[in-house]
Amino acid sequence: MAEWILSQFPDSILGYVIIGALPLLFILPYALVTIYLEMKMAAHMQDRVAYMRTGWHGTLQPFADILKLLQKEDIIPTAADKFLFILAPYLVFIGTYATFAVLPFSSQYAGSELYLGIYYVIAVSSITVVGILMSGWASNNKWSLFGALRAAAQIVSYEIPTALALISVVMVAGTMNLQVLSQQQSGGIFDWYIFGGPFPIVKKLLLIPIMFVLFLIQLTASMAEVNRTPFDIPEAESELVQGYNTEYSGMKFAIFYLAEYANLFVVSAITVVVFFGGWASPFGNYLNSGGWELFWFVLKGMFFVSINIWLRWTLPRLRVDQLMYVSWKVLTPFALVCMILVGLIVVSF
Amino acid sequence: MGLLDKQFEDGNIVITSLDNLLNWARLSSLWQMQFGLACCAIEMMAASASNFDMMRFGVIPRATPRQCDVMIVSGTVTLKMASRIKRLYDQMSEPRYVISMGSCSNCGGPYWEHGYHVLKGVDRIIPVDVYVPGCPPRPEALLEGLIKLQEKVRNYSSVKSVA
Amino acid sequence: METVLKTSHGRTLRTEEMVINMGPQHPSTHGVLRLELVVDGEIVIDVIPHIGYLHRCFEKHSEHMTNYQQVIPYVDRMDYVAAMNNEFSFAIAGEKLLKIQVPERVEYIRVIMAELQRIASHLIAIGTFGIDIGAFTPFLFCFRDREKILDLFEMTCGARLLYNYIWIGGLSHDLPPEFIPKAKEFIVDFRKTIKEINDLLSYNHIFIKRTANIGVLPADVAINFGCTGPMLRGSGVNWDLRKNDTYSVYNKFDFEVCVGKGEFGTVGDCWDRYMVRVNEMEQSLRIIEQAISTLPEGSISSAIPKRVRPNPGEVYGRAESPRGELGFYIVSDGTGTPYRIKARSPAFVNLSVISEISRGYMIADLVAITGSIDIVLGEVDR
Amino acid sequence: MTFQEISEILKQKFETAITAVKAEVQPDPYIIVEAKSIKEISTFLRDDESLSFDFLNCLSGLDLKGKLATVYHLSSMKHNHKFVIRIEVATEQPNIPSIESIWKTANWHEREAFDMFGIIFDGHPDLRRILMPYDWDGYPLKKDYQVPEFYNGMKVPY
Amino acid sequence: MLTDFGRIFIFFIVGAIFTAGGLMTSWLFRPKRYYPQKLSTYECGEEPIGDSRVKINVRFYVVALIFVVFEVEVLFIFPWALIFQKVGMFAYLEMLFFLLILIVGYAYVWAKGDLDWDKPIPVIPQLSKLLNNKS
Repeated sequence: MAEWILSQFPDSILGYVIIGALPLLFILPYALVTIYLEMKMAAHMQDRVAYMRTGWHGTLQPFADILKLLQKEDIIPTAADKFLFILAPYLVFIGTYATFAVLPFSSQYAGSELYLGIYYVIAVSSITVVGILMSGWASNNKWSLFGALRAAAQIVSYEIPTALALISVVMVAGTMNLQVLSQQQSGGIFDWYIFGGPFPIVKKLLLIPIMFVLFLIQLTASMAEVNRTPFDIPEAESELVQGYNTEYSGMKFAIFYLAEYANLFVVSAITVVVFFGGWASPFGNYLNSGGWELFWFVLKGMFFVSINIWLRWTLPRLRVDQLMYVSWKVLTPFALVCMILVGLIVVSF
Repeated sequence: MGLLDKQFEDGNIVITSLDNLLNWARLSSLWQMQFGLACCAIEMMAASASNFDMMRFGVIPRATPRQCDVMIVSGTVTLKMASRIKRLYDQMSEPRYVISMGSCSNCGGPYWEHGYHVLKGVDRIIPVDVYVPGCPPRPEALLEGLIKLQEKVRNYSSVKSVA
Repeated sequence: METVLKTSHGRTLRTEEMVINMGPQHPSTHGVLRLELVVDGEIVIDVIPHIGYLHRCFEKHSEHMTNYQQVIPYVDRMDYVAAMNNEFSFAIAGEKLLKIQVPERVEYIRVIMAELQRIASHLIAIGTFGIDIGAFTPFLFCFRDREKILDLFEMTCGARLLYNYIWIGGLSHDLPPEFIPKAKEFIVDFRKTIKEINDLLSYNHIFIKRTANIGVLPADVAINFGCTGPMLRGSGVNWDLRKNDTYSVYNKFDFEVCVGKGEFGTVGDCWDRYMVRVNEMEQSLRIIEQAISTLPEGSISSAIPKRVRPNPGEVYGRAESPRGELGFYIVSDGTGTPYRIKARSPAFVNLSVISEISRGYMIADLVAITGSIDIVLGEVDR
Repeated sequence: MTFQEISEILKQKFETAITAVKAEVQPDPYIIVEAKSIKEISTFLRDDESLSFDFLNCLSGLDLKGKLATVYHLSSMKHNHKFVIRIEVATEQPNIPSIESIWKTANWHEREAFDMFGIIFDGHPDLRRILMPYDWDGYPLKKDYQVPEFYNGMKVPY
Repeated sequence: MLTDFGRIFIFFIVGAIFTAGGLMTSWLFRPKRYYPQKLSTYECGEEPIGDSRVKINVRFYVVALIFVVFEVEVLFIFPWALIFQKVGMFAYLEMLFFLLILIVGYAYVWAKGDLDWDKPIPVIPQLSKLLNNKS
């Protein structure tokens, strides 16, 4: 599909721009669906029904939200640093959207089959941190400053376990290109890396327990990367009013809101590609032609997004120092040990 | 001068349909300012809890005034709190509405005669759109007030009404 | 010259310290309480509470009412989360002043109503405490069951929150016939909810990590600061007015006083205060069960005086409200209007401890401590 | 121990300080004490073994139309008995020593009595208004209190 | 025509254009009625006391330092992780030695206590202290 678009517009930039804009077509409906899904899932978990008035069972509610935020006044406080205040939403969205470049939606289409895919993802996801810090510092508000500092400390310290977990899988897979990673796992459910990857049975049996631990580390660290409960202390509702986006209103807040949900999908997609075989269908070469790959990829992504939502509405919130404790003293040591064990297994078999 | 500020002379089909769309969006996602003053706040919490789910009307509690559209003044407005409410109302971003819930914020309620520290009605400091009577009003009464506010938003039109 | 910053206590700020207003409008201050925090990074160095944002001049109103019975609606609005208990303690003070002996049936109904109201008030306290720690779902479960109690109240006195039901000398309405079966049914399925709350919140590892060893209040400091109710019992002091200074017919029911034992941390921390409230709901259920099974017959308004005109004197009547000892000091000068009524509200006194027990904790802990004190601003500011 | 026994003990200990024993007031009799000796009496009441009044229930201000009074309700958790002390001062110079250093409850109660009646408690750590706005003038709960016409541009009476 | 990195740069541009587009459409519709009180800083309804630009605690800097140490380590391990299978046990032992040096640094930082955030140091009130200090 990517080549087909390029052949339509030979030697002109337009083809690449269209490929660049395709994930946008995915993000907007995805964000609207997730906002709706989150409120409905939370409500049904709490014995109530949310959003019944707009459209059938409130299905048009996300459109109403976005359209309303479009009309809301955009206040830039006098005490705020005007330029940084306006720049922050750009950075946060660009940091999230850039990672969409590498996500393999299906075998034909991936933004760009970058050979150092995983490393690029780790690098780019820290642009969002810069954006959040900028928003907190620029709005010159004590609550948002706290939210921004906490967000910076949290995302920075949870990148280490994510990076170590991804390295271990790269050691097993031998490649960093996400597209190739998905192809390696496209031999049915038992070829996924969570079940040891496409290797002989002995190596697979040895790898399964370590892969499971790595999956748990990646899941926890990715939840913290995206500021979701029980790690949602940057915008802790009950403590810091609204965290780093306290002073933002109208469309700038909508961009933060959209970027948060898009980031949630990116992080689930990385977990899916690395452990659960990207667009590979669980039945091997049955049901994996054309559109089915995109279906599997989005389905698995949404599965992890709903796990995130489910955890958000049950677990209480951790405190800042407990959060740092979990990252530095629990996740990182486990990730280091797993990395060494994986190296040993890969070398000896 | 955004589109919302402009008043058009004569309304044609484009303007009225755009008006309806924008009004529909505004009224179906009224984000409420999360703060309660007194007994009416308990009834407001009961209204947003499971039995009288206020979120069916698209009302989500937001903590900062910047991101909310409707301020439900639920409870007695004392003179010490009045300046804070004025400041919070000012800090709300524009198309904003106020529901005055309970007879205390409507007109001082049971504290009208000897309440030396009670402000006799919140409409003395901020413009109020909908008054919900009752002390405290039942959650259904608050939802009725919300529907009345949604009617008011639905009928807003940016065509200058020829007096 | 950089302006030297002073806190309200007049203490100059060191450079890296910051003064933050956890102001009247804040998701976790349970109403209009302003906490002025002196903070170094995340550590709270000093908390200066500013109250009075909901001062509704209760005492001035009580001096202008033409009859003692007219003060009762204002007593309801003082602690709007536990209105039945307010009326109960005001009625006790009034009857002590007028030396009225109330019929047996009225005493039993008052105990049933007060205990139901205690459960409803504790449900709000537990729900909002859950939200402060970050768990949103228990709040909605608590409110769903509180609605059942409000239906019971609405059945008897027509109102959901502020009832004007207990008068000096009797009650305004008798129990409707379908009250008893509905109350029995409520008791049966409320026990399931307590178990559900315990599984969902009380023994959740993150919840324990966030509340154990936080806001520790030693017993002697609690007594000296005048704390009562779950605050005092959470610190291990076995003091409950229903047992120690028995009023009404509480001596006829057997229930035990729940005291904080420091299961998951030191005695007197947030978790103990929370657990005392959860266990107290269980005890209130037992009291209601026994009261319903032995409810005597009789009229409910025979002892209500036509004209309440106490002879000059003063009285201090007190009862156990969900937040602690709620006392009324009534001075009467012989006329129909009270000369002076001073309400000793438990939340006002419990809140005065907050600056002592929250030094050195983090902002997230301060939110947990404020939630565990369970303040209602109507009662704090009167 | 009943009111009589406690007042007897106090009478022997503090001869001059107790000006009157109002036993005939029903249902809660009280004793009237001189303002300047309240600190010693309170320390004695709290520390004496047989009395051990470790709990100050309530400290309320009172306007007796010419005199200002503060009423202390004390109770003991150990022996479960109660006691009431009253101090009466002229309205012109309403100075009463603060007992905040004996029972910490008194801190906020005294600030409220100052806020509502204008009774000045000497030795109180920070005697500020607690319920009314800090720039409010006049003491609202006094019998002869006139409500101000305007406050910060807001009309106060209805 | 465009290398992989070129396509990624297109993604950056498209992201920026999308945000700019959203803000522009909102600029068209939204009202602009600003007055000084509306633009004042929000602090829970109160006047902010003092400035929020205060010297930040040093521990944020320490965490950033430790992060850089680990990130550089990740930087070196990634290329090795790709090809160490072909080179075999020797490459693995080589990297193990590199990891050991890092783990020693990690243990040092752990022992020195730089890893744990500012733990609350609660000041539990003692009655004796409260009663006799006159302040």
